[in-house]
This record gives sequence, C-alpha cells and structure tokens, in this order.
Amino acid sequence: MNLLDVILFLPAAGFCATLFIPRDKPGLARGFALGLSIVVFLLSLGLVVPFHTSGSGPHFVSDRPWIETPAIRYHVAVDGLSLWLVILATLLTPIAVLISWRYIDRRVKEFYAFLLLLECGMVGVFVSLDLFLFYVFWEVALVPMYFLIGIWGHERRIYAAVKFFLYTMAGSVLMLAGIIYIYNAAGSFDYEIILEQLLSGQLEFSSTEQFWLFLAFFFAFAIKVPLFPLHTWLPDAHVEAPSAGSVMLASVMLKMGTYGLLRFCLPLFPSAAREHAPWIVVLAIVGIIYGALVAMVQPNMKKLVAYSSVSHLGFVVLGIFSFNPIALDGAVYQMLNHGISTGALFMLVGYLYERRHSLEIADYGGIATPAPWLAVVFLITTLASIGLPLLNNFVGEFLVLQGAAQVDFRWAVFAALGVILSACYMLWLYQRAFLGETPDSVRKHVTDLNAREWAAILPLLVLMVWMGVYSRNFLPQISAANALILEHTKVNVEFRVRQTEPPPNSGWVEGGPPSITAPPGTSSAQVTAPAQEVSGAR
Amino acid sequence: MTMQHLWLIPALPLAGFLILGAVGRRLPKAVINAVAIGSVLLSFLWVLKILAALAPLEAVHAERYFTWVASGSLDVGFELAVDRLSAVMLLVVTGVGFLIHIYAAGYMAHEGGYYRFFSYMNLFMFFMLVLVLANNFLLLFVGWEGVGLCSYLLIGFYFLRRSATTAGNKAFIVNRIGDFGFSLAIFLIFITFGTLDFAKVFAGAASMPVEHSAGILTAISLLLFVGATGKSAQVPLYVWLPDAMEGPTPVSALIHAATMVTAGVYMVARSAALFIQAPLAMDVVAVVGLVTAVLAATIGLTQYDIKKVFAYSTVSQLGYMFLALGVGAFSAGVYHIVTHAFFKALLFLGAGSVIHALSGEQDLRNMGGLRKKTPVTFVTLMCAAVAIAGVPPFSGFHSKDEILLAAHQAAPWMFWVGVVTASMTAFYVFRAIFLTFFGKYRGTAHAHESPAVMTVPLALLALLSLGGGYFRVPAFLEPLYPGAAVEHDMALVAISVAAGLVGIGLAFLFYVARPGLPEALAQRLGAVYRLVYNKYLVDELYAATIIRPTVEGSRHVLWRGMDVAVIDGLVNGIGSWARGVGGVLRLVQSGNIRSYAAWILLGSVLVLAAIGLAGGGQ
Amino acid sequence: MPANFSISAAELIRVLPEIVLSLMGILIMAVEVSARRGGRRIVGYLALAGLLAAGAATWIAHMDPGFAFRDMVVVDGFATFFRVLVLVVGLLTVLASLHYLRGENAESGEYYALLLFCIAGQSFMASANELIMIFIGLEISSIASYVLAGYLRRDLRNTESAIKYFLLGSFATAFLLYGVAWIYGFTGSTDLQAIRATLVDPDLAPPVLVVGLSAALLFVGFAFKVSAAPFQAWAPDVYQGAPAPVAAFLSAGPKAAAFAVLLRVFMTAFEPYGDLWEPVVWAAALLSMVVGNFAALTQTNLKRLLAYSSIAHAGYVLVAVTARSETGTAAAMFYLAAYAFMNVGAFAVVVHFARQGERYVNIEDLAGFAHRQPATAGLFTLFLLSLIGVPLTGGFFGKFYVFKAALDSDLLWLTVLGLLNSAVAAYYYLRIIVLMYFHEPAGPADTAPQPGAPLRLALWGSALATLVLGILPSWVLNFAGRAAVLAP
Amino acid sequence: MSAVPLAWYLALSAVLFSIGVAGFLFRRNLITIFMSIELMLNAVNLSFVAFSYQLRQIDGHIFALFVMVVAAAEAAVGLAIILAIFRNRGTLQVDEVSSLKH
Amino acid sequence: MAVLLFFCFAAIAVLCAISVVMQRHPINSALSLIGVMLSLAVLYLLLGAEFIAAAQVIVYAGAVMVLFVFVIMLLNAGREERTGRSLPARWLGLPLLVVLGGLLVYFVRQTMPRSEPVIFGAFDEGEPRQVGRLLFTDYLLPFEVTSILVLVAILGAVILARKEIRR
Repeated sequence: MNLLDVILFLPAAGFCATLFIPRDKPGLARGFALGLSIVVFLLSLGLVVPFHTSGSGPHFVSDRPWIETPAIRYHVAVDGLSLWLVILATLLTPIAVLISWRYIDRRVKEFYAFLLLLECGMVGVFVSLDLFLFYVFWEVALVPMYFLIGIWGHERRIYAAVKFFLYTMAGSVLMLAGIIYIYNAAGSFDYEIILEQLLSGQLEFSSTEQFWLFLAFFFAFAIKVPLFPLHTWLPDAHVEAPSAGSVMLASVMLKMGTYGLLRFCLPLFPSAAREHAPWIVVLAIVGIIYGALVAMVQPNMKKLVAYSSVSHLGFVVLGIFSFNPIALDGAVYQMLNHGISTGALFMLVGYLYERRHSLEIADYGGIATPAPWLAVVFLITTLASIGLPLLNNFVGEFLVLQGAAQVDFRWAVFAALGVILSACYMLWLYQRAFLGETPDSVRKHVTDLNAREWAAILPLLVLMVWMGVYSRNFLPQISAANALILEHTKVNVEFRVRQTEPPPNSGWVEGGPPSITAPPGTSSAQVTAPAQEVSGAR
Repeated sequence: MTMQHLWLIPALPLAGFLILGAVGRRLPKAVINAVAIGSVLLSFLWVLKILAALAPLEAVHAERYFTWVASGSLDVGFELAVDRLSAVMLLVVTGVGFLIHIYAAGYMAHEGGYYRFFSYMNLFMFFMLVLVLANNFLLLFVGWEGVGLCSYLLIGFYFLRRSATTAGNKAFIVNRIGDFGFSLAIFLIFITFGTLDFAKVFAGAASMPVEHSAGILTAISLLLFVGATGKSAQVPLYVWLPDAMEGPTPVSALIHAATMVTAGVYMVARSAALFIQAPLAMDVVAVVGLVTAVLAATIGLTQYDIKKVFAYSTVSQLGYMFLALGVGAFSAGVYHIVTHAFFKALLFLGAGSVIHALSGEQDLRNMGGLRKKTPVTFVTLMCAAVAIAGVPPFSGFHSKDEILLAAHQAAPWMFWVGVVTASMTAFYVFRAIFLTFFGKYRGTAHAHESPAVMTVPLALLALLSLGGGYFRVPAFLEPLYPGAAVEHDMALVAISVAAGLVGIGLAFLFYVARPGLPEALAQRLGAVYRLVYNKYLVDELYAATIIRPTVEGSRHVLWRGMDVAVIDGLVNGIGSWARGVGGVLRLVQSGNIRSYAAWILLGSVLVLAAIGLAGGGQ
Repeated sequence: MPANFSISAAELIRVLPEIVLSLMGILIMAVEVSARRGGRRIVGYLALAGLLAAGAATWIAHMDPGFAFRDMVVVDGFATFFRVLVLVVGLLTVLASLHYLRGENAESGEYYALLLFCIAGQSFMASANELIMIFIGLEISSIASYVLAGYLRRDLRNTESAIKYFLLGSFATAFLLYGVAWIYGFTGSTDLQAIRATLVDPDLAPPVLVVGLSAALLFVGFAFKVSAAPFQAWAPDVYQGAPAPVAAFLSAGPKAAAFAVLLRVFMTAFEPYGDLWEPVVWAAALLSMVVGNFAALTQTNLKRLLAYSSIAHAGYVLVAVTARSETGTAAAMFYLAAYAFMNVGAFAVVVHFARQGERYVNIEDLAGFAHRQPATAGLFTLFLLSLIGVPLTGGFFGKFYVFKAALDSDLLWLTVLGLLNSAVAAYYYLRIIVLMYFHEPAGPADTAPQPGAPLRLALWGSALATLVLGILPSWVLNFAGRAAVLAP
Repeated sequence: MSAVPLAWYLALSAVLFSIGVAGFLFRRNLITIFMSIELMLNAVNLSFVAFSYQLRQIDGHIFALFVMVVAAAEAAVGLAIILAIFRNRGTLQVDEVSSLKH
Repeated sequence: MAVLLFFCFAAIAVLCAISVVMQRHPINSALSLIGVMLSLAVLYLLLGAEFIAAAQVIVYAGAVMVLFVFVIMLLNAGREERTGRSLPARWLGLPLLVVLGGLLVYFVRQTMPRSEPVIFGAFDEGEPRQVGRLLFTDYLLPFEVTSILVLVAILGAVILARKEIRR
C-alpha cells in the first residue's frame, strides 16, 4: 500500500464514512469532508517528491491482480502526465467543499459523500494503467457528478443531469467495446503490456481495426472534452450544476477526456491518430472559435464560462493532435491552466449566485463598487482566462500555438483568433457585471468576499501567478512524460502524415500555402501574396 | 560583466503596485504618494545609476534570471537587457513617467479610488519597463500585453461611466487584434530561427539575404507590424486611441501619448534587423505610417474635444514615426518618440490642467480666454505647441526634420505629404490653443489655475519640449543603426518649417482674427466636412461590417441556430425518436391474448423459416 | 425379463435438493392444515428453512458430480450453479413475500408450498439432461408459476396475469413439444448427449432440415420462457398483474432455469449445428434488447417497466448465447446471477413501496422517495445502477463478460448495438433515480413504513451480492467458467 | 396402396397442430382457446407415436404419456384459472381480459 | 383395411378439429375435441400404441374432457360473441397459419420423402407391459417427478378455485 493507494482510497473510505454521519449534523459532514480532502491534498503533494529525486517515473507503481479471468489488474502509477492532474483533483476537492459551505444547505452529508466519491473516481482515472480499471473509474466518476447536478442543481437540473449522463454513457459504451476488443487481441488489459506488445510488433492492428478502435476511444473522450460538435451537454450541465459541481466538472472532469486522448488514443493507435489528426484538429479549431463566438452572446454567466471551456479545450485538443513536443506540453499545461482559471471563474460565479441568486448577467452590474475585492479577484481570473502573460493560461496557449504553428501554420492562425475572441467575451462580461452604476438590487445583496471564500479562491490565484511566472516547477515532468508518449506514437506508423518535427529554417510553409488570414485591415494581398510566392517557389 | 540588477528597474514599480493594491485602501494619501511616486523615482534613479555604470554602453548588457518557459527546443528565459535603444526608452519612460506621477498626485487629488489609480500607474510602469528591457520576443510580449492591460484598467478608471468601460474594452480588444499578428510573428520567428532571443534572431536575420520579393522575413516583419499598428494606433487599428481619452488625463499623457503607444515604434525599431532584410515590409510600414499621419491629422482639424484633438494628433505623430521607420530612419523615429514624449505629454497635461481648471469641461467651444486665468498652463502649452508645430529650434523641429528629410531621400512624394501633414498639425494644435486661451470665455464654470504640484511638472516638461531637441538621439543610436544619418538640405528644412508656420497662421486667421470663417468653410465643404468631423465613420464602418455581423451571427446562427436548433435538436430528436419507437412498441402490447398469440406465431414462423430455409440451403 | 430396478444412494443424493424442496413443500402443506392461526406465521420460515436445506443438499450433491437415473439428470457445475441460483431467487422471494403477504392479509402455506415446488421444478430444469426431464421440470415450474401469478385471485390483475401466462405459456409449450417430437423422431433419443452423438455422426445424422425445425421449435419454447422477443409479449402484462414478489420471482427464477435448459440444449445437443441457429439467436438477442429498452422508455408503471427491462436483459443473455462458446456460456451464467440479485432487489423495493393492494406502483409515486427513506432509496439506486451497468456492480461485470464473449466470437455488430442499447436503457433507469432524488415529495403522502426485517434482509442481501459480484466477481466467474464446459 | 406412409401421419399431425393454432387465434372463448391448446398437444402426441413406430421403440409412447399427464394437470389448473376469471369478471370473453396493456 | 381406417379416422380427426375451432358454442367444441381424441386413439392403435390409445380414451377423452365439459356447464358458458379486438390475429392470423401449415407439411415432405408404410401390427411393443417396464426403469425419475406436477396442479386448482381465501 503506497502513497498513491492511500490517496486513491482515502476519499472512497471517506465516502462510506460520510454516509454514516447523522443527518442532523451537517456541520460534522462539512468538517469531515474538508479535513479529509485537505489531508488527501497534502498527501498528494508527496507524489511530487520522487520526480525530483529519481527521474520521470512512473512512480508509486501498485500492480496486483484484481480479477483472475479475464486478467484484470489493479495497476496504478503516477507519471508526469498524471501527476499534476491528480494534484489538481485533490486540490480542487477541498476547495469545492469550502465553496459549498453555505451554498449547499439541504442533504448536506450526501453532497459531501458524493464529492469524495467523485474525487476517488477522478484520481482513479488519472492513475489507472489497466484499461479495465480505467473504465471502472471513468464510470465511477460519472455517477456522483450525476447526483451532484441532479440533486443540488438549479431549475432544469434534471434535463441537464440526464443529458450529461446519457451523453457520457453513449460515448463510454463504445469505448468499452474497444477495450474488450483490445483485450481479445492482446490478452491483457494492462496498458504497459499492451504498449509493449504494440512496440515490439507482437500485437498489430490492421488499419481498419485501428481506425475503429481509435474512433471508439476517441468518441468517448471527445464527448467528455467536449469537442465540437459533441459539446452541447456541457453548457446545460454547467448552468444547472451547483457551484462545486461546475468547478469539479470544468476543472477536472473535462480533463479526463483530454487525458484519455493523450494516454490512450495516441500511443495505442498511433497511425490512426496521426491519420485522422487533420480533421480532429479542424474540429478543435472550430471549437475554439465557435465556443468563443457563442460565449460572446450568452446572457447567462455560467453558460458563458461553459462555452469558454469549449473554446479553451479546443486548444488542448489542438495541442494533442499536433504531435509536436511543444504543443503537447502546452496541451497538458493548458489542461491544468484551464482547471485552475475556469474553476476559479465558476467559483466566482457561484459566489455571485449565493449573493444574488441569479446567473443572468443582466441582473448584475457595478459589483465593483460594493464588492471591490470580488471584482479584483474576478478580474485577475478573467485575465488569466484570456491568456494574459505572466498568468498561467498564457504559457499553455503559447506553447500549443507555437507547437501547432510548427506543424501547420494555418492552425495557429485560426486558433489564435480564439485568443482575440476570448478577450471580447470575458471583458464584456466583466464590464456588464462588475462595472458601471450599481443597481439597488446588487448593492443590497452583493457583499465582498468573506474569509472562507478567500481561503477557497486564494490557492487558485496563487497558482495562476505561479504557473504563469515559474513554469519550471511544473513543465519538466510533463515534458518527460510527453516525450515518451510521442516516442510511442512514432512506432508502427506508416508515415502517411507528414513529419511534424520543425523543419530547419524557413520550413514554415510546409504543406501548402499558409493562407495567413489578412490581419484585419492590412491589405490582404500584401500579406498572402508573398507567402504564396514562397510556397510556389518550393 | 557584473550584475547590474536590471530587474530592480521594473521591480520597484511592481513593489509599489503590490503595496498599493494590497493595502492601499487603508493608507493615507501622503503614503500613497510616497509609494507611488517614490517607486518611480527610485526606478528612474536606478536607471541613471545603471547607465552610469554601463556607460558608454557600446554593447548589450543582458541578465538572465530564470527560465520562464522551456519545452522541447523552446527555451525562453526571464532575461532583461539594456542597450542604447532601451537606455533612451528607459530614460523617457521613467523620467516622463515620474513627472506625470507627480502631476497626477495633484490632478487626482479629489478623485475617488486614488490608491487604485496609482497602483495601476505603477503596474503600468512595471510592464512598460519590462517591455523596454526584455531581451526576447516573448518577454517583450509580456510587457506588451501588460501595458495593454493597464491601459484597459486606466481607460476604464471611471468605471461607473459606461463610455469609459466601453472604451477600455475597445482598447483591449483592438490591441488584441494587433497582438494576434504579433503572436503569429513570434511563432514564425521561432520556427525560422529556433529561438526568440533578440541577439540570436537578429544575427540570424542578418545572415539571411535581403528579400527583394516576399519571403519569410517579410512575413515576420509584416506580422510584427500588425502588432505595432494595434499598440501604436495605426491605420486600421487606430480607432481605440481617441476613445481612450475617457481615462484620466495623466493617463492619456503617460500611456496614450508618451510611452505605451510608442511601444510599437520601439518594437519595430528593436526589430530593425528583420525589417531591413524585408524592404517590402518597410514600404508597407512607411505607407501605413503616412496614411495614418494624414488621416488622423485631418480628423484632428475638426474635433472640438480638446483631448480628442490631441489624441488624433498622437495618432498622426505616431504615423510620422512609422514613416521614419519605414524609410529606414530608425534613429529618427526613436528621436521623435523622445521629443513627442515631451511635448505630447505636456499638451495632455496642459489640457488636463485646463480641464481641471474648468471642473471637467473638455469641449473647446465652451472655453476661451483662459490666457489670463491660467497663465502657467497657457505658457507651457504654448511651448508644447511650438514644439509640435516644428518651429525651430524647439524639440519637435529637430526630430520632424530628421523624419522628413529621410522621407525625401526615400521618396519625395512622402516628403510632400509629410509637409502637408506638418502644416495641418500646426493648424489643429494652434486651433486648440486659440480656442482655449484666446477670445472670450464661453463656458460657465469658474476657472482657476492648477496647484503647483501640477504646474511644476508642466514647467519641467515645457523646458524639455523646448530644449529636448538637443538630446542628439540619432547620434547616440548611431552604433545601432549605422548609416542612417541624413543630409541636411536647408531648402527642404525651410519648406517644412514654413509649412508649420502656415498652419499656425491659418489657425490664427480662423480662430483669432476671423472667428466666423471656420463655420463658413465647414458650410461650404458640406459633406466632406461632416465626413471628416465624424472621423470618416470608421467606427461605424467597423461596427456594421465586423462587430454586428459577428455578434448577431453568433447569436442567431451559431448559438440559437447551430447549438440549440441543430445539435441539440438532433440530440433531443434522437431522444424523442427513441421514445416514439418505444411508444409504438408499447402499442403492440395491446393486452389482448390473441394478439400476443399472433405475435408468437409470427415469431415462430420467422424462426422456422429462417432456420428451415437456411437448413434447406445446405 | 426382470428390469434393473435398483436405485443407488448416490443417485438419490444427486436429486437431493429437489427431494428436500418437495418434502418441505408437503411439510408446509401439512403444517398449514394442522396448525391453525398462530402456526400460519411459521410456514414462511419453514420455506426459508427448506430453501436453505436445499442449498445444503445442492452442495452435498455437488460433492459427487455425475449422472443419475439413467442419465435423466446430471449433477455438474452448471447444474449446481443454476440450482443455487434458483434457490437464492427463491430465498429472496420468500423474504419479500413474508412482508407482502402479511400486508395483503393472504399468508398461507399453499403459497410457500407452491413456491417450493416451483423451485424444485426449476432445480430439475437446472440438472435435467434429457428432454422429458426438461419438459417435466418446465411444466412443474410453469404450472406453479401460473398459479402464483394468480395467487390473489380476487384481484382482477392477478387473474388476468394468470390466464395470460397460462394460455400463452401452454401455447408456447406446444411448440416446444412439437420440436421435441421431431428431434426424437430422427435421433431416437431424448437424451441430450445421445442426440448430440447422433447429430455429429455423419451416418446417423438426420437431414439438416429436421435439426433446424426442431431447434427452431425448441427455441420458440425456451425463448418464450425467457421472455425474449418476439415471444416477449406476455411478460409485461404478467409481471404487472402478478403480486409483486411473484413478479420478482418470475422475472428471475423461471428465466434463469429456462436459460439453463436453453444453454444446455443448445450448447450440447444442438451445438454441432451452431451455424444454423446462431442467426436466429442473434436476431432474437438484438430484438429483445431493442424491444425491451425502447418500450421501457415511456413506461410509467414500475412493475411493467421492470418487466420491459427484464426483456432487454434476456436479450443481453442471448448475446452471450449467440457467442456459442464456453466463455459465452459462463458469461450468460454470470449475467443471470447478477441479474437475479439486482432485479429481485429492485422488485423487492417495489414490494416494499407498493403497499397494500399495490396502490403505489407508478414511478411518479416515487417522487422524493429518497427524502423519506434514504436507505431504501439508496439500495434501489444501487440496483438500478447495476441494471444500467455501472462499474463496481454485478450488472456491469455481467454486461462486460457478455460482450467480451460476444467480441471473442467476432460478434462485432451485436456488441456495438447491444452496448448502444445499454446506453438507451440508462435513460429509463435514470428516470426512476431522477424521481427519487431530484424531485421533492409530492405532498404529504402517507409514508411507507420502514421495511420489516425479512424484506430488509432481502434488500441488503441483494445489494451485498450485487456489490460483491461487481467488485470481486472472480469466485463466481471462475465457478461459471469451469461449469460452462457442457459439450464433451 | 397397401399401406399409408408414415409421413401421412406426420402430415396429419401438422395439420391438426395448425388447426389448433388457428383455434387459439380465432376463438374468443377462453375455454375454447384452451381446448385448441389441447388439440395442439394431441397433434404432438400423434407425432410422438408415429415416430415411435418408425423407430420401433416406445420411448415416444412414454413421452406421449407424459404429455397427457401434463395436459391433465394443465387442465386442472387452467380451468381453475378460468373459473377465477369468470368469478371476477363474469365473462369468458378473451378480448375482455385485456386490462393490462402497453 | 389399415389404409381405410387411417383415411377414415384422419378425416374424422380433421373434421372434428375444424369443428373444434369453428363451433361457437364451447360445449360443441368440447364434444368435437372428444371426437378428435377418439379418432386419434384409433390411429394410435394403427401405429401399435395400444397403451397410449387406451390412455387417450380413458384419461384424455374420459377424464380431462369431462372436466372441460363440467366447467363449461358450471359456468354456463354460452355462445361466444363475435368481437374482433385483435387486429394482429385478424390480419396476420390467416396468412401466418397458411405459412405455418405449409412449412410444417413442407418439412414433412422434405424430410421423409420415402417414409416407410405403416403396417398394422408391424410394431406391437406399445403394450402396457413394455410401457410400464420402461416407465419404471429408464423413466423412473420423470415418472416420480410427475407426482410433484400433479400435486402442484391439485394445489393450484384448490388455491384458485376454492370459494374464499380464509380470514
């Protein structure tokens, strides 16, 4: 029983324990959940240690049989890819407890029980190295979230909860088929063994097989991410979920999708992944722009943030399917960033909802006057979210775009449009909600942050700056893991897709005319013409 | 090379920002002043100390503190550097910034959110100094975005006013469009050179052949220039700057006149090594600069808001600077940054003083005759006016001369256009002066002179405006931009000076001697006048062609159409289809035993047929 | 010629469970008659004791596997598995019935005696190795079921349920018999091994058409009993009309037993002709899943909804049958075990919830149930999640093994369609959870009393089993895996 | 023709079976329907006996015997159910017994 | 002789069977069914199944059918009404029946193209003695188990048909 097992099962034990707390002692449930989740978080910090002392891992390997036939193993470990995601999950759980302190006032103990179960599921997803185990945790995480939305959500919570469940379920059953298929071929569910077999050529999937398997996994993950056009569950789920639910959903659950893409879709089906990368990237870019445009016209704050998630996660998918070390690092970093900044946004929106009991932007205005610190915190979070340098998102977005640009410059051009649009919708939101004259309704209800709320948001603010300024603390582990994944994706590939290594000088037009969109206003002919000439000359 | 602790230069204002931001609300004004102004002053002094230590600063002095972002082959350090170009900028930024901070202490004395204002100002100083000191493109981008943020915050300082916050948004978003180009340029730079460090990039660029037709360097340069058009308010992205006047006047002076808006010019000057290799891009820069200069000047002729007049003047002057860069006179462009910082800051601060005196009145039509009531302001503003009008031997004359001569060398028509612009510049500046200080007072407020804390900086800036031309910036920058010196053709100089004087004279004629004339002329020009007065309707054009279609399209086509109707419709459609199928299947369960028997029979027959026929086929 | 008339003790032991059950049934009837009033309470517990004793007997029988009574029955792992399964279903049913019958004021020894006979019949089906034996077992089970379905004979729903079940059941049995006649006619035997031996012998093998005909007719009969489409029409009506504990029993016990004989017949006797019947089972599997799941989508009667769901689950098991492999058989066995617990558990909640006269069987009545009785609602949720197939429940592993077996046999499309079906199914199970948890109680409805001890035992027992099958399935699965070797 | 082929017996069985099915489908009286089932069982029995003849073994007879026993048992229970239905509803109309549906 | 008997009683059986399903009064159907059974008994004899023939007459036609008749009388069941509430039975019934009958006959024809002629007396194992012997040896278990079946039937009939549930 190593540290990771403890981190994984302590929340599960907490889930059971919480159920036995007497109904009339909600305070005890809160305190217990908070204490336990903080302990888990502190323990999870211990996961970082071996990455500094003994290389890139995987560490904390725990591998023992669970079920004999078919051989299903309890195989968990942490590597650079999962390390920060685990910590993100364990960090956000106590925060979710804190922000629910007053927000959740009925059926309190169940709420915290589900929250702890959710934590277990999410951590499990990130550390499972057995496909079956992964699937189990994947589904286990689904159930508590369903209840969180359904019981403690807002008016249309039922529609949202069911939609969320069915969408995810529809995706994951196909993944299950894929997992079984792989097992039948490889004789094992163990990720490392399968990978080993693939690398050694012992196990080979035909291109048709790869395609369908890839699709089965991809579909499940793409729904979770969510990738355009499979995203419509997200706004509903977010809007209806209680604050903590939205936070966990946005911050951690969506990462399960991108994590899955990276961990499974790429290394297990490298040639299919590479072959289909172009249209996936197109979807990702469409998602970036589409999400931003739709976010721009939302009258509901949570919906706005939800659509912004669609946009942000488009960057992550773009990074992943660029097959470029820089973009990949950026994608993983961006997962964390999105978790922190969007999580914080949802928290803040939750704070507002607790005060004013509305999510409509139109019901707010001039919050900055009665609640200046709230406004400041929201502003910082907004800035992080729109990718201002020295805050976390910038690093991630930059790396993704830089990496993508190396592969195909057009990708970067279109994706970067999303950066412009993000400023539009976030600043418009900020202007409408926080600036201007303060209506009486707002003045009466909206007070500034209290100590508990500060305690919940402060860690995230610190991380925004920390990760924006000193990425050294986070990126090396990610890079090491990504390098390995990229290495795996090179095997067993007919290079139908062009090499993605940055070609030496002036290789930027590789793959056709780089159709740089005219920077607005400058004569487009001036910009595109030279580019075409260059490509023509090649 | 010894560590000079360059980081202290931006860190000092940053510390000021952090102190003010965290506890400023509880601090008395005096302490706020001390922190805010003191940090900038210390920063200024530190700049002086470092420059003294590094003099004569023939090589770049760079210091790396830590790795910021590293991934794959990408390695961007938190690395500051100072060379002669940044030295000039550092002095301007900290020096002028310091003066404006002092002035602001007086100007903002009675405003709410005093600490907030100064914390933003200090933050701005931090970012601006990072921008100037950055030793790689990404760090430059940090400062670049950061000053944009502060600009946003300060424009929207009066956040109760919707127009102010809207202007802030506009500034930020338009800048983002520019940054879009800038960031693409950064990507291309990294792809091309494998690094973002200035020294390596420029060395790499220098080793590449000059691109006579378009190529990678042209693309990079143009994209960088896109960034510059945003930050430095060039056509077509200049629209945010006039609106930015919603901010407090010291902000307009510091950010939107003296320092931030020149960041684009600085950046292009910094990247001269790239631009030089891409003549096509240079031409674009020059032409855009010239067009901006003319366009903004014409608008400036007709505006009645005193700050708007100066704002368009800033746009126009920035165009001048790009003209200089575009024709290869980088040092002239930087020279103009310096002088412009002096006189334009002064113009704004003076305007601020007037506004302050009139309790917030900004409309020229409600001013007049303030010569007597605000003498110091009047005199200092006159200094600025003559400087900008290019009257020898004041500062503006020197830098503008350099630019026009360089333009003439590149293409004479540019010179002539520049001259006309200079004439217009002189006209509208003096128009503003005359309308403010001459004639009869047309307003209602009780005018009074500003306090010393404001007038002293005015006076200092006035001195700089008058004498700033004698900082021989081009000579100082000679090592960086060799061979940029231009021949001084006295005839051309005379023409440009004459143009300025004509402008002044016309202004005098129109607004002092024959006050009815402008009205009549406006009448005569009719539609043209209205077009210019309405700023060529560019804002309206953008709204109609870009913003409205985007927003409405997003709302109706994407959200309600695609998301709600198509995708969700499809999803829900599948759901109701499934329920419909279920409903039909349930109807089959009619409850009638004989029906059930019929179904069983049907099933049996099918099974029999399937197996039987399959078996028969064998 | 004197016939060899000896019966060895070993042979008797091999049918010991059925003997125990029958004797216990008779004993209960005797007690019923002799003990008036107070003694009546005891009959239920006697039934429990009988089932437990039969369980012990099953285990004893399992110690010495082999054929008995001229190969009429066989005690092997497969038989033991299904014997235990039907006994457990019976046990849970008795526990639920104790509560229910008391509520309906209809406790009687006949009920429990019938139940035990019925289970004895199913137990025979589990161990039968011969078509006559299968037929007799099936009929004992069926006739007892018909009566049980109509047990509360004054209730219109009960008698309607009984007549439907009876008429349609007999109708289907006639088809079954016709099939038996044909396979007998061409193989000269009703012993499954002998039939198989004839079928694989190229000299003796009857025309394919005959095999097809009889396989088809037998399949019709068995498919009816397992309520597979298109022979499923009776199930919703019967489950809805029958007393709730009986419905629980019907949905699990006879189904499991019928699957036992279906598997045994098709995996031994007709196994050599798998290619012939596979498409039919394939289609029936798919159709069952589709019909069950889709028709349940808009269902509002809880019992009826569970009936449709049981049709769908029959489809999942048929997927495993379609796989035609030992893994498939094992998967079907495991699935049926998991299904028995989760489905009887769910029905037990209905038993508890419905109250006297089954007034509350609409899912709307469940609104806010979780507020009133969180523990029971929680257990119900567990059963429903298991029925959906959420991991860590038996239902999930069941589905997993079923579809794994299907993919093993290259049934790609059936797997994909089946899995998609299970996603559709999630909707209607979720609807119940939605009502229990996400809706506030509609008015101050009279709250159901907390479940009594027997029912609680049934609920918690099923829940525990569901979880054990979901978390530590190895033991059951290994047993099933070993037992699934039917054909020589 | 000196003897009837066995197939004729089987054909007769098939015909009777089909007629029984028809009775189930088209009769409205519960008892008649039940009798149709008996008809089907009789048809099956004929097959058993006919096959027995062909195989020259009497296992088929045994089967037929069991079918009779089962039929008798079914008759007892079935008629009891019908009786209960009649008491409940006062009708033997099969179409009336359809309150459980959809 | 055997041929004649076969055709005669086969015809009677079919006619009576048709009568069973055509008669609108259940008592007529019941009587027709007895006719079918009796004719089948003759055919059983032709096939050498003496014991079965006897059982058919005594058990089936005798006991079981009497039960039917008794219940019909008891319930005073009259002519059935012509209601047509089952659309599937109405529209699917006939075609399906035709197909079913066709299929079955087709199977018979296909599988037994040259079936042996049935000669009366060629097979006479079906005497009670042989049947009994088999019943108590090979088929002992089913035979014994049948007792449970009968018990269930009795119990079921009692439960369902007795007058009132006590209490």
